[in-house]
Amino acid sequence: MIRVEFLGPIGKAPIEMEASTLADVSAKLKEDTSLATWLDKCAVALNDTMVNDLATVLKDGDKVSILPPVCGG
Amino acid sequence: MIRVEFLGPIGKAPIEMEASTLADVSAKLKEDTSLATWLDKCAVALNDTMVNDLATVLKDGDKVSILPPVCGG
Amino acid sequence: MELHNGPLDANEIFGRWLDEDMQSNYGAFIPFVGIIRSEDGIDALSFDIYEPVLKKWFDEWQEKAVGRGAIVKMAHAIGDVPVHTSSYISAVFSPQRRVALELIDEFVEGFKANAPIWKYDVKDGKRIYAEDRSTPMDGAGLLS
Amino acid sequence: MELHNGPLDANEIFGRWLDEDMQSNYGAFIPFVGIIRSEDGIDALSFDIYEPVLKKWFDEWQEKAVGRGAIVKMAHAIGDVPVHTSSYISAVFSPQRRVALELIDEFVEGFKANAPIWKYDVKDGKRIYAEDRSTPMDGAGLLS
Repeated sequence: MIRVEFLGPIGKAPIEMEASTLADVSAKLKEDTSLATWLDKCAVALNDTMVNDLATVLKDGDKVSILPPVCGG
Repeated sequence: MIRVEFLGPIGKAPIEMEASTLADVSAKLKEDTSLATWLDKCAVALNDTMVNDLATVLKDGDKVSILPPVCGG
Repeated sequence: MELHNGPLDANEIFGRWLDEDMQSNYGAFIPFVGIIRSEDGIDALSFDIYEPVLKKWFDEWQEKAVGRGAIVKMAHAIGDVPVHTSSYISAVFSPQRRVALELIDEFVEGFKANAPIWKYDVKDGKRIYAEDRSTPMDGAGLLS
Repeated sequence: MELHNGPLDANEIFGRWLDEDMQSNYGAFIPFVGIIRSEDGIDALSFDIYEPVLKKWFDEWQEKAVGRGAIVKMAHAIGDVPVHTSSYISAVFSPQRRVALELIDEFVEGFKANAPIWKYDVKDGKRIYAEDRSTPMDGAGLLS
Protein backbone atom coordinates (compact mmCIF):
# COMPACT_ATOMS: atom_id res chain seq x y z
CA MET A 1 0.00 0.00 0.00
CA ILE A 2 1.12 3.51 -0.75
CA ARG A 3 -0.45 6.74 0.43
CA VAL A 4 -1.38 9.67 -1.83
CA GLU A 5 -1.70 13.15 -0.29
CA PHE A 6 -3.29 16.17 -1.97
CA LEU A 7 -1.72 19.46 -0.96
CA GLY A 8 -2.91 23.04 -0.63
CA PRO A 9 -6.13 24.01 -2.40
CA ILE A 10 -7.01 20.57 -3.77
CA GLY A 11 -8.81 19.96 -0.49
CA LYS A 12 -9.10 16.21 -0.85
CA ALA A 13 -8.42 13.68 1.94
CA PRO A 14 -5.42 11.35 1.50
CA ILE A 15 -6.09 7.97 -0.12
CA GLU A 16 -4.29 4.64 0.11
CA MET A 17 -3.84 2.32 -2.88
CA GLU A 18 -1.86 -0.56 -4.31
CA ALA A 19 0.60 0.71 -6.92
CA SER A 20 3.99 -0.53 -8.11
CA THR A 21 4.93 2.52 -10.18
CA LEU A 22 3.79 6.13 -10.54
CA ALA A 23 2.11 5.07 -13.79
CA ASP A 24 -0.24 2.94 -11.66
CA VAL A 25 -0.98 5.95 -9.46
CA SER A 26 -1.70 8.03 -12.53
CA ALA A 27 -4.11 5.43 -13.90
CA LYS A 28 -6.02 5.26 -10.61
CA LEU A 29 -6.19 9.02 -10.06
CA LYS A 30 -7.48 9.58 -13.61
CA GLU A 31 -10.55 7.57 -12.65
CA ASP A 32 -11.38 10.16 -9.99
CA THR A 33 -13.43 12.89 -11.67
CA SER A 34 -12.86 15.31 -8.76
CA LEU A 35 -9.19 15.46 -9.88
CA ALA A 36 -9.92 16.04 -13.57
CA THR A 37 -9.00 19.75 -13.51
CA TRP A 38 -5.97 19.23 -11.26
CA LEU A 39 -3.77 16.47 -12.65
CA ASP A 40 -2.35 18.31 -15.66
CA LYS A 41 -1.28 21.25 -13.46
CA CYS A 42 0.14 19.27 -10.53
CA ALA A 43 3.69 18.22 -9.81
CA VAL A 44 4.54 15.12 -7.80
CA ALA A 45 6.82 14.32 -4.86
CA LEU A 46 7.77 10.83 -3.69
CA ASN A 47 8.66 10.77 0.01
CA ASP A 48 9.13 14.56 -0.17
CA THR A 49 11.49 14.54 -3.15
CA MET A 50 10.20 15.92 -6.45
CA VAL A 51 9.95 13.26 -9.19
CA ASN A 52 9.61 13.44 -12.98
CA ASP A 53 9.40 9.85 -14.20
CA LEU A 54 6.22 7.76 -14.44
CA ALA A 55 8.33 4.59 -14.33
CA THR A 56 9.47 5.41 -10.77
CA VAL A 57 9.06 2.21 -8.73
CA LEU A 58 7.08 2.39 -5.47
CA LYS A 59 7.39 0.29 -2.36
CA ASP A 60 5.08 -0.40 0.55
CA GLY A 61 4.67 2.68 2.79
CA ASP A 62 5.73 5.24 0.18
CA LYS A 63 4.15 8.69 0.31
CA VAL A 64 3.16 10.36 -2.98
CA SER A 65 2.31 14.07 -2.74
CA ILE A 66 0.31 15.95 -5.35
CA LEU A 67 1.39 19.62 -5.55
CA PRO A 68 -0.91 22.11 -7.31
CA PRO A 69 0.30 25.43 -8.84
CA VAL A 70 2.23 27.54 -6.33
CA CYS A 71 2.47 31.20 -5.46
CA GLY A 72 4.66 31.98 -2.47
CA GLY A 73 5.83 35.42 -1.43
CA MET B 1 36.89 85.50 -12.04
CA ILE B 2 35.80 81.90 -11.66
CA ARG B 3 36.80 79.44 -8.96
CA VAL B 4 38.14 75.92 -9.60
CA GLU B 5 37.85 73.31 -6.84
CA PHE B 6 39.66 69.97 -6.76
CA LEU B 7 37.68 67.23 -5.02
CA GLY B 8 38.56 64.13 -3.06
CA PRO B 9 42.08 62.72 -3.39
CA ILE B 10 43.48 65.43 -5.66
CA GLY B 11 44.35 67.34 -2.51
CA LYS B 12 44.92 70.69 -4.18
CA ALA B 13 43.67 74.04 -2.85
CA PRO B 14 41.02 75.89 -4.94
CA ILE B 15 42.29 78.41 -7.47
CA GLU B 16 40.70 81.48 -9.03
CA MET B 17 41.21 82.46 -12.65
CA GLU B 18 39.85 84.47 -15.55
CA ALA B 19 38.13 82.18 -18.06
CA SER B 20 35.27 82.68 -20.50
CA THR B 21 34.75 79.01 -21.41
CA LEU B 22 35.71 75.61 -20.06
CA ALA B 23 38.28 75.43 -22.86
CA ASP B 24 40.08 78.34 -21.17
CA VAL B 25 40.03 76.44 -17.88
CA SER B 26 41.43 73.38 -19.61
CA ALA B 27 44.27 75.39 -21.15
CA LYS B 28 45.23 76.90 -17.79
CA LEU B 29 45.03 73.64 -15.83
CA LYS B 30 47.18 71.86 -18.41
CA GLU B 31 50.01 74.24 -17.51
CA ASP B 32 49.93 72.90 -13.94
CA THR B 33 52.22 69.84 -13.83
CA SER B 34 50.74 68.69 -10.50
CA LEU B 35 47.51 67.94 -12.42
CA ALA B 36 49.17 66.02 -15.28
CA THR B 37 48.06 62.59 -14.05
CA TRP B 38 44.57 63.76 -13.07
CA LEU B 39 42.98 65.66 -15.95
CA ASP B 40 42.32 62.74 -18.30
CA LYS B 41 40.53 60.81 -15.52
CA CYS B 42 38.51 63.68 -14.06
CA ALA B 43 34.94 64.71 -14.77
CA VAL B 44 33.75 68.32 -14.41
CA ALA B 45 30.81 70.04 -12.73
CA LEU B 46 29.78 73.67 -13.28
CA ASN B 47 27.93 75.09 -10.27
CA ASP B 48 27.32 71.49 -9.12
CA THR B 49 25.85 70.27 -12.41
CA MET B 50 27.90 67.79 -14.45
CA VAL B 51 29.03 69.22 -17.82
CA ASN B 52 30.37 67.64 -20.99
CA ASP B 53 31.12 70.50 -23.39
CA LEU B 54 34.36 72.50 -23.54
CA ALA B 55 32.47 75.35 -25.23
CA THR B 56 30.38 75.89 -22.07
CA VAL B 57 30.39 79.63 -21.36
CA LEU B 58 31.42 80.82 -17.90
CA LYS B 59 30.39 83.93 -16.03
CA ASP B 60 31.87 85.78 -13.09
CA GLY B 61 31.49 83.84 -9.83
CA ASP B 62 31.04 80.41 -11.43
CA LYS B 63 32.31 77.36 -9.57
CA VAL B 64 34.05 74.63 -11.58
CA SER B 65 34.60 71.33 -9.72
CA ILE B 66 37.11 68.70 -10.80
CA LEU B 67 35.92 65.19 -9.86
CA PRO B 68 38.48 62.34 -9.86
CA PRO B 69 37.52 58.62 -10.29
CA VAL B 70 34.89 57.53 -7.77
CA CYS B 71 34.22 54.45 -5.68
CA GLY B 72 31.27 54.75 -3.32
CA GLY B 73 29.69 51.90 -1.40
CA MET C 1 14.89 28.82 6.71
CA GLU C 2 12.16 29.76 9.14
CA LEU C 3 8.36 29.69 9.06
CA HIS C 4 6.19 31.92 11.24
CA ASN C 5 2.49 31.82 12.01
CA GLY C 6 1.02 35.10 10.77
CA PRO C 7 2.89 38.22 9.55
CA LEU C 8 6.67 38.47 9.80
CA ASP C 9 8.39 40.92 12.14
CA ALA C 10 10.67 42.30 9.44
CA ASN C 11 12.74 44.42 11.84
CA GLU C 12 13.46 41.51 14.14
CA ILE C 13 14.40 39.22 11.25
CA PHE C 14 16.59 41.81 9.51
CA GLY C 15 18.43 42.61 12.74
CA ARG C 16 18.94 38.98 13.68
CA TRP C 17 20.19 37.95 10.22
CA LEU C 18 22.55 40.92 10.13
CA ASP C 19 23.89 40.02 13.60
CA GLU C 20 24.43 36.43 12.50
CA ASP C 21 26.65 37.34 9.56
CA MET C 22 27.86 40.94 9.90
CA GLN C 23 31.22 39.58 11.13
CA SER C 24 31.47 36.83 8.48
CA ASN C 25 33.33 39.13 6.05
CA TYR C 26 30.61 39.42 3.44
CA GLY C 27 30.57 42.70 1.53
CA ALA C 28 26.91 42.79 0.54
CA PHE C 29 23.67 41.85 2.27
CA ILE C 30 20.46 42.09 0.24
CA PRO C 31 17.12 41.21 1.83
CA PHE C 32 13.98 41.09 -0.28
CA VAL C 33 10.94 41.98 1.83
CA GLY C 34 7.55 40.99 0.42
CA ILE C 35 4.64 43.12 1.66
CA ILE C 36 0.94 42.37 1.13
CA ARG C 37 -0.61 44.99 -1.15
CA SER C 38 -4.15 46.18 -0.67
CA GLU C 39 -5.91 45.35 -3.94
CA ASP C 40 -9.17 43.84 -5.18
CA GLY C 41 -10.77 44.43 -1.80
CA ILE C 42 -8.75 41.78 0.05
CA ASP C 43 -8.30 41.95 3.82
CA ALA C 44 -5.31 39.62 3.85
CA LEU C 45 -3.54 36.89 1.94
CA SER C 46 -3.27 33.44 3.47
CA PHE C 47 -0.63 30.76 2.86
CA ASP C 48 -0.36 26.97 3.06
CA ILE C 49 3.17 25.57 3.03
CA TYR C 50 4.40 22.03 2.54
CA GLU C 51 7.46 22.25 4.72
CA PRO C 52 9.34 19.00 3.87
CA VAL C 53 9.61 19.86 0.16
CA LEU C 54 10.27 23.54 0.92
CA LYS C 55 13.15 22.54 3.19
CA LYS C 56 14.72 20.44 0.41
CA TRP C 57 14.21 23.23 -2.11
CA PHE C 58 15.89 25.66 0.26
CA ASP C 59 18.80 23.32 1.06
CA GLU C 60 19.53 22.93 -2.66
CA TRP C 61 19.59 26.71 -3.03
CA GLN C 62 21.90 27.01 -0.05
CA GLU C 63 24.29 24.60 -1.76
CA LYS C 64 24.18 26.64 -4.97
CA ALA C 65 24.80 29.85 -3.00
CA VAL C 66 27.72 28.39 -1.05
CA GLY C 67 29.23 27.24 -4.35
CA ARG C 68 29.36 30.92 -5.31
CA GLY C 69 30.82 32.01 -1.96
CA ALA C 70 27.47 33.31 -0.72
CA ILE C 71 24.66 32.22 1.61
CA VAL C 72 20.87 32.58 1.45
CA LYS C 73 18.26 32.99 4.18
CA MET C 74 14.51 32.79 4.03
CA ALA C 75 11.47 33.43 6.22
CA HIS C 76 7.82 32.92 5.25
CA ALA C 77 4.47 33.36 6.94
CA ILE C 78 1.92 30.56 7.37
CA GLY C 79 -1.80 31.40 7.55
CA ASP C 80 -3.30 34.88 7.32
CA VAL C 81 -1.16 37.96 6.63
CA PRO C 82 -3.07 41.29 6.66
CA VAL C 83 -2.49 43.94 4.00
CA HIS C 84 0.54 46.20 4.60
CA THR C 85 2.37 43.56 6.63
CA SER C 86 5.15 41.24 5.50
CA SER C 87 4.65 37.62 4.37
CA TYR C 88 8.07 36.78 2.96
CA ILE C 89 11.70 37.78 3.42
CA SER C 90 14.60 36.21 1.62
CA ALA C 91 18.18 37.40 1.70
CA VAL C 92 21.65 36.92 0.30
CA PHE C 93 25.03 37.56 1.90
CA SER C 94 27.93 37.59 -0.56
CA PRO C 95 31.51 38.83 -0.67
CA GLN C 96 30.82 40.57 -4.00
CA ARG C 97 28.17 43.02 -5.08
CA ARG C 98 27.56 41.39 -8.50
CA VAL C 99 27.05 37.89 -7.07
CA ALA C 100 24.69 39.30 -4.43
CA LEU C 101 22.55 41.20 -6.96
CA GLU C 102 22.32 38.26 -9.37
CA LEU C 103 21.69 35.69 -6.66
CA ILE C 104 18.85 37.58 -4.94
CA ASP C 105 17.10 37.90 -8.32
CA GLU C 106 17.51 34.19 -9.14
CA PHE C 107 16.58 33.14 -5.60
CA VAL C 108 13.38 35.22 -5.49
CA GLU C 109 12.30 34.15 -9.00
CA GLY C 110 13.15 30.50 -8.27
CA PHE C 111 11.13 30.78 -5.10
CA LYS C 112 8.10 32.16 -6.97
CA ALA C 113 8.23 29.29 -9.47
CA ASN C 114 8.97 26.30 -7.27
CA ALA C 115 8.55 26.83 -3.53
CA PRO C 116 5.62 24.61 -2.42
CA ILE C 117 3.46 27.42 -1.06
CA TRP C 118 -0.18 28.10 -1.89
CA LYS C 119 -1.73 31.54 -1.73
CA TYR C 120 -5.33 32.49 -0.97
CA ASP C 121 -7.13 35.82 -1.03
CA VAL C 122 -8.99 36.54 2.20
CA LYS C 123 -12.19 38.48 1.43
CA ASP C 124 -15.21 38.83 3.72
CA GLY C 125 -13.85 36.00 5.87
CA LYS C 126 -13.57 33.62 2.87
CA ARG C 127 -10.32 32.01 1.71
CA ILE C 128 -10.13 31.87 -2.11
CA TYR C 129 -7.25 30.06 -3.89
CA ALA C 130 -5.25 32.59 -5.99
CA GLU C 131 -5.35 30.26 -8.98
CA ASP C 132 -4.80 32.91 -11.66
CA ARG C 133 -1.53 34.08 -10.00
CA SER C 134 -0.23 30.57 -9.36
CA THR C 135 2.35 28.71 -11.43
CA PRO C 136 2.54 24.96 -12.07
CA MET C 137 5.81 23.64 -10.59
CA ASP C 138 8.58 22.12 -12.74
CA GLY C 139 7.40 18.69 -13.84
CA ALA C 140 3.69 19.47 -13.51
CA GLY C 141 1.34 17.21 -15.45
CA LEU C 142 3.31 14.01 -14.77
CA LEU C 143 0.22 12.05 -13.78
CA SER C 144 -2.16 13.44 -16.40
CA MET D 1 19.16 60.63 0.85
CA GLU D 2 21.07 60.84 4.11
CA LEU D 3 24.75 61.08 5.02
CA HIS D 4 26.13 59.97 8.38
CA ASN D 5 29.48 60.55 10.02
CA GLY D 6 31.06 57.13 10.55
CA PRO D 7 29.41 53.69 10.17
CA LEU D 8 25.70 53.35 9.48
CA ASP D 9 23.28 51.88 12.03
CA ALA D 10 21.74 49.45 9.55
CA ASN D 11 18.99 48.32 11.94
CA GLU D 12 17.84 51.83 12.65
CA ILE D 13 17.83 52.80 8.98
CA PHE D 14 16.05 49.62 7.85
CA GLY D 15 13.37 50.00 10.51
CA ARG D 16 12.82 53.69 9.83
CA TRP D 17 12.60 53.27 6.04
CA LEU D 18 10.20 50.36 6.46
CA ASP D 19 8.03 52.43 8.83
CA GLU D 20 8.00 55.31 6.34
CA ASP D 21 6.60 53.20 3.48
CA MET D 22 5.15 49.96 4.86
CA GLN D 23 1.65 51.51 4.52
CA SER D 24 2.27 53.00 1.04
CA ASN D 25 1.01 49.87 -0.71
CA TYR D 26 4.32 48.74 -2.18
CA GLY D 27 4.70 44.99 -2.61
CA ALA D 28 8.47 44.73 -2.47
CA PHE D 29 11.17 46.44 -0.44
CA ILE D 30 14.78 45.62 -1.28
CA PRO D 31 17.62 47.22 0.67
CA PHE D 32 21.23 46.69 -0.39
CA VAL D 33 23.54 46.83 2.64
CA GLY D 34 27.23 47.38 1.91
CA ILE D 35 29.57 46.06 4.62
CA ILE D 36 33.31 46.76 4.85
CA ARG D 37 35.27 43.54 4.25
CA SER D 38 38.47 42.83 6.08
CA GLU D 39 41.10 42.43 3.34
CA ASP D 40 44.65 43.53 2.54
CA GLY D 41 45.23 44.35 6.19
CA ILE D 42 42.96 47.40 6.26
CA ASP D 43 41.49 48.67 9.53
CA ALA D 44 38.75 50.67 7.89
CA LEU D 45 37.71 52.36 4.68
CA SER D 46 37.22 56.11 4.62
CA PHE D 47 35.00 58.21 2.37
CA ASP D 48 34.90 61.77 1.01
CA ILE D 49 31.59 62.87 -0.49
CA TYR D 50 30.73 65.88 -2.61
CA GLU D 51 27.18 66.35 -1.41
CA PRO D 52 25.78 68.91 -3.92
CA VAL D 53 26.46 66.69 -6.94
CA LEU D 54 25.43 63.54 -5.05
CA LYS D 55 22.11 65.16 -4.19
CA LYS D 56 21.45 65.97 -7.88
CA TRP D 57 22.49 62.46 -8.89
CA PHE D 58 20.08 61.03 -6.31
CA ASP D 59 17.21 63.34 -7.29
CA GLU D 60 17.54 62.24 -10.93
CA TRP D 61 17.35 58.60 -9.83
CA GLN D 62 14.32 59.34 -7.69
CA GLU D 63 12.62 60.77 -10.76
CA LYS D 64 13.46 57.66 -12.79
CA ALA D 65 12.17 55.43 -9.99
CA VAL D 66 8.92 57.37 -9.61
CA GLY D 67 8.43 57.09 -13.38
CA ARG D 68 8.34 53.32 -12.84
CA GLY D 69 5.99 53.51 -9.86
CA ALA D 70 8.79 52.97 -7.36
CA ILE D 71 10.94 55.01 -4.97
CA VAL D 72 14.59 54.82 -3.96
CA LYS D 73 16.34 55.63 -0.68
CA MET D 74 20.02 55.96 0.11
CA ALA D 75 22.31 56.37 3.11
CA HIS D 76 26.11 56.67 3.03
CA ALA D 77 28.86 57.09 5.58
CA ILE D 78 31.35 59.98 5.60
CA GLY D 79 34.83 59.47 7.07
CA ASP D 80 36.14 56.24 8.59
CA VAL D 81 34.10 53.03 8.57
CA PRO D 82 35.75 50.08 10.39
CA VAL D 83 35.76 46.57 8.89
CA HIS D 84 32.56 44.56 9.46
CA THR D 85 30.40 47.67 9.78
CA SER D 86 28.16 49.23 7.14
CA SER D 87 29.13 52.16 4.90
CA TYR D 88 26.28 52.21 2.41
CA ILE D 89 22.60 51.28 2.22
CA SER D 90 20.38 51.88 -0.75
CA ALA D 91 16.85 50.61 -1.17
CA VAL D 92 13.92 50.34 -3.53
CA PHE D 93 10.19 50.18 -2.78
CA SER D 94 8.08 49.04 -5.71
CA PRO D 95 4.59 47.67 -6.29
CA GLN D 96 6.05 44.84 -8.39
CA ARG D 97 8.76 42.31 -7.69
CA ARG D 98 10.36 42.55 -11.18
CA VAL D 99 10.65 46.34 -11.12
CA ALA D 100 12.13 46.17 -7.61
CA LEU D 101 14.76 43.57 -8.55
CA GLU D 102 15.79 45.36 -11.73
CA LEU D 103 15.81 48.81 -10.16
CA ILE D 104 17.97 47.88 -7.16
CA ASP D 105 20.53 46.39 -9.55
CA GLU D 106 20.59 49.47 -11.80
CA PHE D 107 20.58 51.85 -8.83
CA VAL D 108 23.52 50.15 -7.08
CA GLU D 109 25.55 49.86 -10.30
CA GLY D 110 24.75 53.44 -11.29
CA PHE D 111 25.82 54.52 -7.84
CA LYS D 112 29.16 52.71 -8.16
CA ALA D 113 29.87 54.38 -11.48
CA ASN D 114 28.73 57.96 -10.88
CA ALA D 115 28.12 58.90 -7.26
CA PRO D 116 30.74 61.54 -6.33
CA ILE D 117 32.31 59.57 -3.48
CA TRP D 118 36.00 58.83 -2.98
CA LYS D 119 37.24 55.79 -1.11
CA TYR D 120 40.45 55.41 0.89
CA ASP D 121 42.01 52.40 2.60
CA VAL D 122 42.89 53.09 6.23
CA LYS D 123 46.06 51.17 7.14
CA ASP D 124 48.32 51.87 10.10
CA GLY D 125 46.62 55.22 10.57
CA LYS D 126 47.27 56.26 6.94
CA ARG D 127 44.54 57.14 4.42
CA ILE D 128 45.38 55.80 0.94
CA TYR D 129 43.20 56.64 -2.10
CA ALA D 130 41.72 53.40 -3.52
CA GLU D 131 42.76 54.40 -7.02
CA ASP D 132 42.79 50.92 -8.55
CA ARG D 133 39.15 50.28 -7.52
CA SER D 134 37.91 53.72 -8.63
CA THR D 135 36.08 54.49 -11.87
CA PRO D 136 36.27 57.70 -13.92
CA MET D 137 32.81 59.30 -13.99
CA ASP D 138 30.81 59.74 -17.21
CA GLY D 139 32.43 62.56 -19.18
CA ALA D 140 35.87 62.16 -17.57
CA GLY D 141 38.78 63.64 -19.53
CA LEU D 142 36.88 66.75 -20.66
CA LEU D 143 39.70 69.10 -19.70
CA SER D 144 42.61 66.94 -20.87
